[in-house]
Amino acid sequence: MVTQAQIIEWLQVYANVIDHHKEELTELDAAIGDADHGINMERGFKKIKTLIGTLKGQDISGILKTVSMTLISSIGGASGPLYGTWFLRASAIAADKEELTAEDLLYLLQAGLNGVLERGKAQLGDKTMVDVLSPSVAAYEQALSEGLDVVPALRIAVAAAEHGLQETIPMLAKKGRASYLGERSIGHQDPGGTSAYLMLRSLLEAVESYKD
Amino acid sequence: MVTQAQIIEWLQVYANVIDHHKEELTELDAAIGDADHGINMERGFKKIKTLIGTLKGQDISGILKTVSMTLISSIGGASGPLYGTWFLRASAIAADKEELTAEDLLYLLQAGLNGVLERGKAQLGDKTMVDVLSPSVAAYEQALSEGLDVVPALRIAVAAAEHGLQETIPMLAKKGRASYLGERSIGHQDPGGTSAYLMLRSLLEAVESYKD
Amino acid sequence: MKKLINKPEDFVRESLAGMAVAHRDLIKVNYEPTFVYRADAPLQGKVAIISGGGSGHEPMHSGFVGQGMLDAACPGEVFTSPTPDQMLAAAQQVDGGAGILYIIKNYSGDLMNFEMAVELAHLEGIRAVNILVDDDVAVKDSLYTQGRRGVGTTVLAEKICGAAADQGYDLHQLADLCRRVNQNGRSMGMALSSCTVPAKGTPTFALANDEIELGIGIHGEPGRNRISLKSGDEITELLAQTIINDTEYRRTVREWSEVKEKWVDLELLNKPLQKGDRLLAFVNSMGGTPIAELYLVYRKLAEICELEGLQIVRNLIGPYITSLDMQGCSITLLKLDDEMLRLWDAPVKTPSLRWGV
Amino acid sequence: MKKLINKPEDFVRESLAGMAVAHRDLIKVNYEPTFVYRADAPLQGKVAIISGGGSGHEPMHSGFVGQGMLDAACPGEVFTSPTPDQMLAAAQQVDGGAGILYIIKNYSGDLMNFEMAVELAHLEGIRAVNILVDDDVAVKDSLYTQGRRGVGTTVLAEKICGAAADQGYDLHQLADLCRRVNQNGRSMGMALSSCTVPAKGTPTFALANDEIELGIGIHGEPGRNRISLKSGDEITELLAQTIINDTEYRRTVREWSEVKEKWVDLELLNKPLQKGDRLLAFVNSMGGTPIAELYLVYRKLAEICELEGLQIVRNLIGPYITSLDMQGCSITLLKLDDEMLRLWDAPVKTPSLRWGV
Ligand SMILES: Nc1ncnc2c1ncn2[C@@H]1O[C@H](COP(=O)(O)OP(=O)(O)O)[C@@H](O)[C@H]1O
Ligand SMILES: Nc1ncnc2c1ncn2[C@@H]1O[C@H](COP(=O)(O)OP(=O)(O)O)[C@@H](O)[C@H]1O
Ligand SMILES: [Mg+2]
Ligand SMILES: [Mg+2]
Ligand SMILES: [Mg+2]
Ligand SMILES: [Mg+2]
Repeated sequence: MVTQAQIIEWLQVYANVIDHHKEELTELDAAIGDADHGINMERGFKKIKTLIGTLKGQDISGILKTVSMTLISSIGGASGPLYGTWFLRASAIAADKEELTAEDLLYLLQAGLNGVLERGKAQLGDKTMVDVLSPSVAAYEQALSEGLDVVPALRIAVAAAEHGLQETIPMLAKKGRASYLGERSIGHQDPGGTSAYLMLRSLLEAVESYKD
Repeated sequence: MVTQAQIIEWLQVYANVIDHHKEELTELDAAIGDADHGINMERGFKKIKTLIGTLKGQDISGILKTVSMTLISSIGGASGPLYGTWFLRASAIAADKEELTAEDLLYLLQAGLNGVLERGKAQLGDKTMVDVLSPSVAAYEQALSEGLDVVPALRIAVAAAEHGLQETIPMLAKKGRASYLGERSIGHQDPGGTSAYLMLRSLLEAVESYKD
Repeated sequence: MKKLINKPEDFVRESLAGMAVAHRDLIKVNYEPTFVYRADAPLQGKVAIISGGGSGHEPMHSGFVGQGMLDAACPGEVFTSPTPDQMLAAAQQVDGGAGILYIIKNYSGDLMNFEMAVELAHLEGIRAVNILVDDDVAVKDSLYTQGRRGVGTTVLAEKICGAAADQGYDLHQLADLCRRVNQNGRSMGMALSSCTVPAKGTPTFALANDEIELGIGIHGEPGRNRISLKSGDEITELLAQTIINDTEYRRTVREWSEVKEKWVDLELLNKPLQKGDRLLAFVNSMGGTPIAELYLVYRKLAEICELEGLQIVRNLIGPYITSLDMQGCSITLLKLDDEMLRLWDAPVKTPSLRWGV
Repeated sequence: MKKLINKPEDFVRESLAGMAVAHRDLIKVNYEPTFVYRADAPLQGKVAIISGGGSGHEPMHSGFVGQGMLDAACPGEVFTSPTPDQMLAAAQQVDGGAGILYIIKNYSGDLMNFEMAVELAHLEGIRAVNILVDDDVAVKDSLYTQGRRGVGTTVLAEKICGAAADQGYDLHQLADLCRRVNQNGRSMGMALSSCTVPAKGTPTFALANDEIELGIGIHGEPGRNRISLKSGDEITELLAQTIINDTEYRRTVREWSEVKEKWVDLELLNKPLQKGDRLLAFVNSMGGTPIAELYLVYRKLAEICELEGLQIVRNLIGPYITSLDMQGCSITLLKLDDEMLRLWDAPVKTPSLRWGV
């Protein structure tokens, strides 16, 4: 089970992680993009931080919707609509739910991924956040089918995300700004993939450590 | 006596000297002006070089007038009208003369200086070419009054010019672009003074070495 | 980093504040969400044109808000697409009942944010369509990339469509016109030096003293190749010939279909330039290159076009779509038909483009 | 040195050639001697206004030739005064029988060359007077220097006098007006970076990464002082306050007297700005600074003027009097009276300044 308090904790953890990794994300984007991914994400999650107080009074779906709207209206760039859509679809899945079961979480992760795919039209292997989100959803699903519960399944999902992230390094980018680099995009880790991995890792951390 | 051929020789020598000192004059101007004095002078005297052939058919006054017009219409900046005026006034002195006596040369140098003074309104000590032209005219006059002939008198004039040029170094500029530097103009040799000294030195060289 | 700015995070807002006081008669600026709009908006019955994109390309887009051009502009952070709420709020402010034409430069961020804005506008009962500008011939293929970037043609499309909207074109006609302008425009840029994004504080890329980047994008995105420094004439030749020799360009774009009331994929094809074509030649500064150098480029460009049998009938020369303080230039050649020509000549009165009024 | 140029010695000519083909409808360019003139010159019965100076300040002056502004411009080599034969030839080309007003920036070279041009014009039977612009408050005294340099006010004087000439002012009235504009204009500039003169190929001066030069001239002449890098607001404050607090400025200028038919020395006095004064505020780029930064400066300037009880009623913001690729800006505040205001608003149609037509 994932509780409302754990969702709040997740957002808090992720916001701090983004803050700490701001420079790193921007440097990754400088190499194959326009050097703003960390700045963009930080702009969005700084806003989320200021909202945590008001979020506490909402249910999970409401929280995720507010996060979506906040990210959409404050990040901009490519990552704004992508993360915004991810949270919007997640919010729909959580509608009327007090807590999320392991299965709810699978549907949520799937819905988020599908939102990103529809919005961005990227395919697996295009060197985007899809290359992190997609294998992690698959791994989580597989873990559930093998009877694992939320935390161990999420651990496996995060490991798959990390693996997916590593795999973006040798990829040639075909979507987003990095695609203009052609061959020169090879050898660099995708910034949006990195922030997506951090998002999942933060979720695991929150669910693992925070009991109320 | 200074002959028409020596005047031509002078212009040739001076044009070559300017060519060789182009960089040096520009560097001096970079320090306290706008880094173009060598370029300006070279633009003017490159033109003179191409005219030498046609100058050979003219009398001294005509030659000096052509030089004046050429410099006025090709140098620009502050040095264009100043050297242009110098040669214009010199030309007037040489009117109807086949050759210049030692005294004619005095009047010529005086007239040139006066033209520069009227045109530029600089005073002695303002750190301009006046600080080179003025003492050299005085020295030449003094030398004539002591009974010396053209060449030895010119030698003394050139020495005075060189001395005057050295004296521009500690001066604080009050005319031209260098004046904007205020105190910071101190410690630099005046570029226009340098080209004026070279002009007189070239005259001496031509008169000294060229016999026809 | 040396710039006339205060805190990097305040740069966009403070610059807009300056525009607002400087051009009170022409424009107003709204904050939270941020957009710039015509002081006299909405104009009842006129289609409103809205553009936008990351900041750092000034005067585009905010400097083109006014009579005969844009009704509103949505500036994002520096080099970062604005957000859908800005675009929606701008639409609500300037909609005169005849709908909104969103002119969008083809970058993945701009695309997605504007698509969301179109969806939001429909939810609010505002008619809205999106037309893409993708004219940067430095990007060769559309299959393995995000497709050609939107650059210089954007400025020309905004002017031409702005005039058309003024003259009563409806939303459908305007969308067709805008698409046609885009399909007839081609651009290519180059950089002598990198720009420096205020929030980053150091140059985006490093060029040696004897290197230039050919085919640079307006965010300092890498170009086709990095070559050794060349003369102005040689650079002009390289840019112009790449544009002139550009062959057919085919790609699929996603537009909102008013008829079908859904997103449709459209296959578009640009035809190459041909002898006898009449052109608008646009020589643009990347921000740090002075106009005297642009004229030198224009001189050579005019020579090349003449040799190629292309007829320059209009021109635009200056810093109109910049990349912060980057030194360099871009060339845009837009093939004109009579209609575009007439609309180009129509009056315009904005902070940065003004004639005939 | 990285620039869009070919051989440095061809830069001025090739840039002018570009202007000529780009603006055929407005201007023509003559070579040997070099000058730019209105395509429709001479205009019978109208006083012709001619300005000129070293190149490298584009669009000034060539970009201001056209209806409602200059009749001709004489460009010299980069940062080098043009020559009297250019000025005379230009006068012969554009004189409509009502005489020539030469507008001259106060630099020793320009002064002397234009004085010779005035003398030559008279010899040719053309009426001609010279009015000096000396508005740079960075130069404090006139006794121990060449006097204040002519900078930003030049652009404004050319516009205002150009309109007056269009409206039939005679030579005497125009000279008075131009002198008055100059006496009511004050400017100060600053540099973030040096310019590079093409013929020299290296930066004119060196500024460390954390240094700026305050009170810079438009040729990279050193300013009042070199200080550590400051914020845009602080820089604006320093420039604006120096202008606003500038006290009386007295100097002697040499003008041709039409009445006395000789050179006369005129004592001129600029009065300080006062609360309630109406201003034209001009924020100018030195060439390499993009317009977004200028707006940020303008925002602060407007704030300061408001606090000081000064009323900005018009503004001009952009790169109009530049120093090649130098980064930095200058501020000009011109105190307007009703006549100047009316003339500023009058139509103008030149390559680089255009409204109302
Ligand atoms: N079409 C797309 N689909 C999925 N992800 C994308 C797409 N375009 C870009 N991205 C992701 O967005 C990241 C860049 O985000 P960011 O730098 O914030 O935006 P921008 O590229 O607009 O500057 C990329 O690293 C990539 O992971
Ligand atoms: N008013 C003046 N009177 C006499 N000489 C002057 C005056 N102004 C400038 N000069 C001389 O001109 C020289 C500079 O010439 P140049 O660099 O060619 O012109 P500019 O200053 O216009 O760039 C100075 O070094 C100085 O000797
Ligand atoms: Mg980015
Ligand atoms: Mg000089
Ligand atoms: Mg971005
Ligand atoms: Mg000079």
